[in-house]
Amino acid sequence: MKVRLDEQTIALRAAREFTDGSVVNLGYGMPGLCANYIPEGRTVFFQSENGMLGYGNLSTDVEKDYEMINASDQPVTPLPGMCFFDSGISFDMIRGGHIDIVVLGAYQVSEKGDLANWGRPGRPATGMGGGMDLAAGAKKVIVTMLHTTREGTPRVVKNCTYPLTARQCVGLIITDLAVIEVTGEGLVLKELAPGWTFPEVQNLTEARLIPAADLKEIEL
Amino acid sequence: MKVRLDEQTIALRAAREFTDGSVVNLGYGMPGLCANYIPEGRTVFFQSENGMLGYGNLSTDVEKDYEMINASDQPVTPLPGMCFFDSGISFDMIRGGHIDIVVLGAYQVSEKGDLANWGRPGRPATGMGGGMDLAAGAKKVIVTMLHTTREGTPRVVKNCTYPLTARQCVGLIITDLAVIEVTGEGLVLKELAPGWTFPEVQNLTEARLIPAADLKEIEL
Amino acid sequence: MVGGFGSFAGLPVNLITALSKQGAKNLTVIANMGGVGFELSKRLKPGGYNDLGLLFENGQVKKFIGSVPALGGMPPDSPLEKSYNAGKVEIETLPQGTMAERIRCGAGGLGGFYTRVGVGTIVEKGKEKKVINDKEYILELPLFADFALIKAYKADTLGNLVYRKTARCFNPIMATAARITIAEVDELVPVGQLDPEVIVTPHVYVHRIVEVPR
Amino acid sequence: MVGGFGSFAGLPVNLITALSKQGAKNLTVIANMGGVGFELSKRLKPGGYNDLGLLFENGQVKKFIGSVPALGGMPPDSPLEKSYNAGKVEIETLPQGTMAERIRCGAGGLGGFYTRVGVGTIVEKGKEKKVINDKEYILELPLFADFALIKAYKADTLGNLVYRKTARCFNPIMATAARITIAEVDELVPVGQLDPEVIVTPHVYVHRIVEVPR
Repeated sequence: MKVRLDEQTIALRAAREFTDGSVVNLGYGMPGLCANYIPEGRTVFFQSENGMLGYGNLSTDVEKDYEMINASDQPVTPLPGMCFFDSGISFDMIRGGHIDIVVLGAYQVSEKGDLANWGRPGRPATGMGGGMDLAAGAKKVIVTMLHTTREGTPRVVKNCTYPLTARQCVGLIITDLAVIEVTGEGLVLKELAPGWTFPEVQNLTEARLIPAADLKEIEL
Repeated sequence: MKVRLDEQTIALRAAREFTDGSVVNLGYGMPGLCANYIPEGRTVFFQSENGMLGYGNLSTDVEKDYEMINASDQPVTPLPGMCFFDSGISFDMIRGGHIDIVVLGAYQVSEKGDLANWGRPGRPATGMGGGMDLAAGAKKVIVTMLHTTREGTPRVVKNCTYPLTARQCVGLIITDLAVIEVTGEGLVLKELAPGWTFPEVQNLTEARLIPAADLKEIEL
Repeated sequence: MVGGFGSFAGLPVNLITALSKQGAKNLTVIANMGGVGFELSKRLKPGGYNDLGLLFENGQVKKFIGSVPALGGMPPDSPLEKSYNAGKVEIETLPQGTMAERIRCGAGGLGGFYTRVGVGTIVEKGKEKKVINDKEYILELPLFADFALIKAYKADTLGNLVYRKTARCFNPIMATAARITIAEVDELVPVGQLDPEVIVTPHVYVHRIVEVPR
Repeated sequence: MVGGFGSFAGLPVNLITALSKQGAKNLTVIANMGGVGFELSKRLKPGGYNDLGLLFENGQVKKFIGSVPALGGMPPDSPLEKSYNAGKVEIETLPQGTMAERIRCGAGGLGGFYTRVGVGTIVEKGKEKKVINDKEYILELPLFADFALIKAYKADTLGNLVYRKTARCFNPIMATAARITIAEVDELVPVGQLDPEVIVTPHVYVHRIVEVPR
């Protein structure tokens, strides 16, 4: 049976990339869910563009503190050792290379790792937020997104047609169908969703995929 | 009887320029003495380049706190409402135009208000410290210095021969002999030390002085 | 300039409301986000709150400069997005960190800076580029405002400010980059009550204080 | 980079002493002041203290970058000034605020900035100039170090730092602009003991901590 990963499962898979002690920034939307799936035994420090390092889960309190939010406007909980700073300092940290991993949503990723994640047709007033800064500054950019649009149009493309966030920045793409690594040789298909084959996923991908020698099913 | 003002008196005269509520930075050496001569009834906020706003007098405590010093390495006392910040923020404040008055020492001032206050023959290893930043950023630059060198060479000159701190920055020169305003028309002699005449002071000044209509003796 | 980051935290909601009543027009507003308007704000905070949407609804703004004029994850119903689609307001979009740095650049009396953020994207359009150490950079220029409306936690009567949690965000840097800075604070305290080590905004940057107890 | 400002406050005296014993040579040292050496330091603090003079006396430094290599108000007897006059060390002098901003520029991953400080002086020598809005500016480039030796007041075991009074000075900015930052602190405390609102240097910038109780 073919399975498409749901958003929670994509986030869970993405969170497995968080190494112990890493500093991680989670983008707007689906990436935010990763906060709940830190692999056991690992410490991860979440950084938020507005100006916070080391926060915990999304708040489940009845009385939430709306002055304690992540960059996606969600109230979060405090953790010992956390700290607050202004947004200027926050982006020094981001551009200065102190974010080990950023997880971002995307509309399109190209075979070279170009990222388009902020503008789409019909919504000319949306903006790039901190995406460009994060894509340019983070050591590793992980994209989580659905493999195709609702209409079945591939999002992993030869060249982005949506406005770019940054060129050649993406390292790993995690979708509802596959885990794809961006390499110098091209896009390497590393893992498949349960029940899916390489030709089936290639068929839903505009860019050419290279099957990894150890291509396997996504372990969850 | 001719009187040359001593350093304390020069500092006292300079401090009379501090308007109520002004933010003042005091340079290395003689300017530091101004802290003790704030005119009665006025509040002055002293800023120090290392990263402090609103400190008090030079410390006279037996046990001084050597982590509470002004930019001239002198321990100072705290005042209510003061604050500490890093040197980067301090120079944002300085370049950003938030220092109303800076009092600086000088080797030479030119008739256009050019300032030379950091390098002199035989001491190639001295540096400009924060002088250039202050001269460029403060709203008003007051220079306190002796009118001539020990050998009698004028320090108020046509053109500076010592390395410049900044061009056309000085507003007021206060020496042991005179108070001189730098104007678009040239150097206007406003006040004379007790017993001195305009020709006598002009004689010790390389640049041409314009006697003010209300030229008077320095009131102390 | 109007402080805050996105939603409620750090937004000077009472100053925004006051500005909407005061009625000044042809404003250029510099803020991270364009606001969502009272209705959509209920999705971000129960009960909702007044944000910049109020000023766009009133037609007080001719130009908006910010990194998130409208949220892609929200319906296209924010007052700014509707005004923009109706051709009533101009928008300049810029990366968030570049915005932060342009504000600091203006505050610090500098002429501009070079950044790699935005290279190869529409952000570089019309901007000077320069290669430094074999890397391409874009020249970005300072931002400085006539007025900054900001939100702080406590002020002393001199104007020293401290902030609370992520309500700090853009407020401290905007406070330093305006001719007149007006701070809305939860609590006004006597001079000497704020620890000199923890004051975030020194009083030289603050010109007016409005206390609005929670 | 070595923190501090001028004299004792904020100077990591124990790290400097340790570096003098460790013996690394051909160092480039970036610090606001070149130090006066133990003898002259007694004029600044009773009893004296070890400053950068130690490294110049040992011949460990090939280049010094700072705003006050030697103090004009002190006799020309500092170890740096003597080394320089003997042709043993190179000096690059720069305005203090420009130095601070070059460090922040390096820390913030920027390519450079334009400043008016130094226009018309020897500071502009060899540097690119540019006219922005009818004013002349100098292009200044980032500073970034392999190691930063800094002094803080307290650290938690994660590496979050707070400072004490004017011992803050150049330390927080230097802490952010090095590959490896080593902090000398008066007191090491458990995680959670430092108020999240008052931490000045977040732990991502701190790689080693040495506790030296006063």
